[in-house]
Amino acid sequence: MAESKSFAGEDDFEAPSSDGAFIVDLEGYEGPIDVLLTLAREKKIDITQISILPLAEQYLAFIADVRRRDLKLAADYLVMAAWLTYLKSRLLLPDLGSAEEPTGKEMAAALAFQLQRLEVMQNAGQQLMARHRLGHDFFTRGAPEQFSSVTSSVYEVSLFELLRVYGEQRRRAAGGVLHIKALELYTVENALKRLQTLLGSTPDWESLWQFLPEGLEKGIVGRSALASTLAAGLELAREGKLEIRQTSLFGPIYLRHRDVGAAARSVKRESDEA
Amino acid sequence: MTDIDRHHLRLLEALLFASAELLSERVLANRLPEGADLDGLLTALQSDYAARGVNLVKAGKSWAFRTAPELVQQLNIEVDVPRKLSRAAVETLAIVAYHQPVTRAEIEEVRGVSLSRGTLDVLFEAGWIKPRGRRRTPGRPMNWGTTDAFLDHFGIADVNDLPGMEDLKAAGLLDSGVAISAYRGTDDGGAEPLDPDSGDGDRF
Amino acid sequence: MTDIDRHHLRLLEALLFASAELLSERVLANRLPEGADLDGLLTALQSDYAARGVNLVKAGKSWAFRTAPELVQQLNIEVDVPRKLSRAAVETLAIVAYHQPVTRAEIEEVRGVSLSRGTLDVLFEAGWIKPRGRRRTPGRPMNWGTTDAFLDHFGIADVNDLPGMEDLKAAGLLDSGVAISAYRGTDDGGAEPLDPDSGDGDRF
Repeated sequence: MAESKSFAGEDDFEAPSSDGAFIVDLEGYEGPIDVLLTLAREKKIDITQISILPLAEQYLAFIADVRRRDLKLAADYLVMAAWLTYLKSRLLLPDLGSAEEPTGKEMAAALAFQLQRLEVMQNAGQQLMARHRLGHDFFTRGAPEQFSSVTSSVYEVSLFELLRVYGEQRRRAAGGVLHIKALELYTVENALKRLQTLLGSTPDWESLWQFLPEGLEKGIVGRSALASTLAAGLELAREGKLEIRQTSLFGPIYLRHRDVGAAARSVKRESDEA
Repeated sequence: MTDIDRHHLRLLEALLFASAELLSERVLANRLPEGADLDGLLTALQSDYAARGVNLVKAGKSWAFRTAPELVQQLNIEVDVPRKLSRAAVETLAIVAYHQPVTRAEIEEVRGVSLSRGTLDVLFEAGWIKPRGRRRTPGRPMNWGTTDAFLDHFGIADVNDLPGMEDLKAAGLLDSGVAISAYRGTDDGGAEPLDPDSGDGDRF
Repeated sequence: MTDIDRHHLRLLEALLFASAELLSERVLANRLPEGADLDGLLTALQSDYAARGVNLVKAGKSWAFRTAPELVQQLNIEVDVPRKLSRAAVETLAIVAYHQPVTRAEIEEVRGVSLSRGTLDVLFEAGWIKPRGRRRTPGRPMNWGTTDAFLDHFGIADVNDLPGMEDLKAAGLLDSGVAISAYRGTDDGGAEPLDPDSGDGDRF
């Protein structure tokens, strides 16, 4: 089993060009720490010492370059850029001695630790892949003889297989359900229809609650109905079909019909289209 | 025996070990470095293994390692190729593992199809599931659960260590567009009875 | 060595020699007659084969006979062309191996980036990693660890024998250490237009 599932090492890790020009291609990177690590290697910046500042600048320049080329940048990279900008400011400003804020030194040390840790793991991964491998450099018995009950079962199933089959089964089972569940949420379209129908018969101020569908369960579905109805109300108010009133912050919201004729026409048009 | 001979002997030994079939003397001669004394090597190797648990045996002009005949009986060697479990059986096993104690009807409900005769039997005979008493509901149906042999086979310490839905998803084993279920956190309360993760509150 | 021991040794040898798969010490103990000194037998057998073309190798708590790696060039055995593992998967495998038991979130912290779907599952499918129970921390996240098959594949006897393990431990590089995530909370995000805390705050 093991030999048919073996993998080659990835010995051709994408490396930046050796002439110093940094090729902007995020495809080759495994996230911002990896970019920093590559930059550090490229510029021979010692990550164990606190020469983090030039590295931070390199990274910020790199990010600026990517953004200038209008390439899509994952949020991770921007988060790191923000963090490094902050680090830069902590490194450049004198230590204010505030217990609240970390010193630049502490931050740089944390970054150095993380860079070193990733570097070590990247190396370890490559070392692993470079080892003698089963099925490639050494081999199992070619003609195994089977013992009864050497393994606890005569059936061959792996945990992976068990879980994969279960996952597939659940997905199959969930396939339709997910769709139906999504519809449980009360949509703005529904709310619009309902509001337009109900408004005709309510010329006076009525609480928003009065317009919610009946028999709603509590929780997210109920909240979605409330939100959708409010959104529908705002939409209709924008169209001049109703008025909305709220007298105090977080106070109850009231709706009132504005133009009976217009609303009726709207309902009619709606039903004509349907 | 010279160092060269010893090296040749190791090569011969490795070749015979790794081969799926009997190897003919012609093939062996081709595989060994030129100048190797095949006859002498085979004789030496055969005598090395004569008293061991494995012997080098000759069949016509071909050679192979075989378990020593007198041990075969004690070791209960079978030529059986391990069987594959049917997909229905694997699915059923997974459902029993995740939903236990679970009745036959519930398994059918989860799978959406009726369980063919013998599916539970196969799992029972394999020693992976066992009856776990009867449900106190009309008809008093039998509950099924997994055994210690099940845990052994799959190398799991405890049934609760089976990955939850979120873990399966994270591992790419269960993909699904998360819809409303992802937002249920605050208002569920009505967990479905068959929810494998009901109980451990680590889902959301 | 007594005659009984010698007999046990032959049985053990036959068992291991006959199997292409790893055999766990538990299975071996079950198969040997009661009172057999498994540890002693395994050590004896391993040294018997140390200089041969076939070696007895240990992988965690399991054992198997494998051809000696240094012979590969002359064996002319057809080798599998290994599937190429993605760079993310190689890094993840190393992190699981050196940091185990490790959670998905911890892997992501070391790599500084979220793990894409399928990275863990390709390693799980290869039989190299497996769930190792849940962490007793809030959320009870799933732990991952390497398998004996992983050790076997890479010819490593024990997790502690992973190359450089001692040094990395001593250097504190396998601890969680103080990562930059520790200094995220104070970030007021004034420097960049983008709110650094948008999205998951625990990325780093």
